[in-house]
Amino acid sequence: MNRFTLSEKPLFAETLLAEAATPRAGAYVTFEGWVRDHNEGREVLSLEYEAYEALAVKEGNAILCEALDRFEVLSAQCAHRLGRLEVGNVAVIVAVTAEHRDAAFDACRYIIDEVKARVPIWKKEYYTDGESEWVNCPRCAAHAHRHHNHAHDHAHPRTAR
Amino acid sequence: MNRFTLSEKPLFAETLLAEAATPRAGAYVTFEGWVRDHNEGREVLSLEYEAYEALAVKEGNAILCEALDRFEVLSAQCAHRLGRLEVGNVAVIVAVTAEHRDAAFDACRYIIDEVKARVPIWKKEYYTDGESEWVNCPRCAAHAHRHHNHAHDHAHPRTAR
Amino acid sequence: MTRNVRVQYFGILREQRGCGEESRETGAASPLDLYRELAGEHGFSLDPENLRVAVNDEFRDWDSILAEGDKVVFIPPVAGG
Amino acid sequence: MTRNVRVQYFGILREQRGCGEESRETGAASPLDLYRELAGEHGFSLDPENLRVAVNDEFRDWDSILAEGDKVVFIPPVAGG
Repeated sequence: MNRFTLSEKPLFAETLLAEAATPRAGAYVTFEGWVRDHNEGREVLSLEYEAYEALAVKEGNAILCEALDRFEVLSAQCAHRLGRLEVGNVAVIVAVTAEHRDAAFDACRYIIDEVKARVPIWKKEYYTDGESEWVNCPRCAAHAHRHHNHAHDHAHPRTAR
Repeated sequence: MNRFTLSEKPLFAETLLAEAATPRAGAYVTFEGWVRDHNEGREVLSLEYEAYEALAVKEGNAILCEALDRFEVLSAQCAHRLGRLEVGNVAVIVAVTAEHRDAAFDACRYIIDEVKARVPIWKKEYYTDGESEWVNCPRCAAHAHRHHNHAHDHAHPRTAR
Repeated sequence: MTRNVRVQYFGILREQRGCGEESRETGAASPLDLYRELAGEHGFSLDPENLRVAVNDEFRDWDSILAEGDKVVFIPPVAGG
Repeated sequence: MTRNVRVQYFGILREQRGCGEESRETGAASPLDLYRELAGEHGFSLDPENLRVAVNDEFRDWDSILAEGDKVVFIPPVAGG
């Protein structure tokens, strides 16, 4: 089972849990991205997500399919928030079930890495000093580019683990 | 913040979420262990957890402290269920917050691996054929032993990733 | 030869363009030619090598051929999650 | 020299012993001696090398010295999570 969704309304992990539950699953791993009160040394007040919705849903579902394909998982879902968010709000949730925890952790990690790198969603941060800025991560941009040029190379450069 | 708890009552991730939330956190990773309908090729009907409570809480909290010490995380919690559980019930929840997802994933994984290997909790499985058995994982037993003999070697042999 | 294309803008490109969408008669044969034409006109700050491009809601090569009625979207570095 | 100790049993050891706790006057000096004494008496199936031992709610070496009033727990392979 896979499903990538975009939502203007607050996200709750319970929503994904209902779809994920199956008697075969022994492991359920979730990742939530929360709006932090700081980024790159600046104090964040709020932020705004904007998506190219048609392609974001398509690419998001492609990532979930890849995860189902590569890892021994039973379900993989991702929900991403759009619009204005405050500090502490949930920006994204990834939820994965598997028989065993190895696959659940690996797939959850894969999905959030790929979503951040490839799904056409943009973030504008609003700072406490009144300024605002479109945020982009050069590493992700480089990754997306590589992915684009070499469609069969999905490896993602992880930061130090 | 760290807290290891044992509970005779059903576990809900929302309970841990309330303690975990902080404006500094950008990543929230949870692991849930669910009762599967099968194990080692046998059909599971239900199971029973029993703990040496005083030492389980002590060892569980020690593991959470180790996680806070080794990884750049803001909070680490674990709740473990005791008593009779049915298929689909939540047996254990680990919840970790961090500024960044690398540390949150690594710490969550560390905690569940160590809890399974070291915390004095026992599981009896009841099968659909009417039999029952105390389950133990030889790999975990070997790990616990090694941990005991070499207090400074916490490395855990992970299964193929 | 010219063709009509529809261009959608998101994020920083939408702000630099001052609108989210435009229709355009263009002589550009490829998305790359089209982006250069638009960047010259509107002063877009991003280099094509920092962008990706989608045509009709599919990622597309920069040097593919544009057709009449295509919807073209230039994709700045993404920042979801 | 003998001492009084309290022994608690969990899991498979509790089932094999048929009770969760007992008090005992023993000549065993260490947890290992005590376990051998009990295993001989009750037919415990587990070898000490597959167990750990705790004294007064702390993990303890098998060859440490038992004291009067100690609470001893033999810990079968754990299976939480």
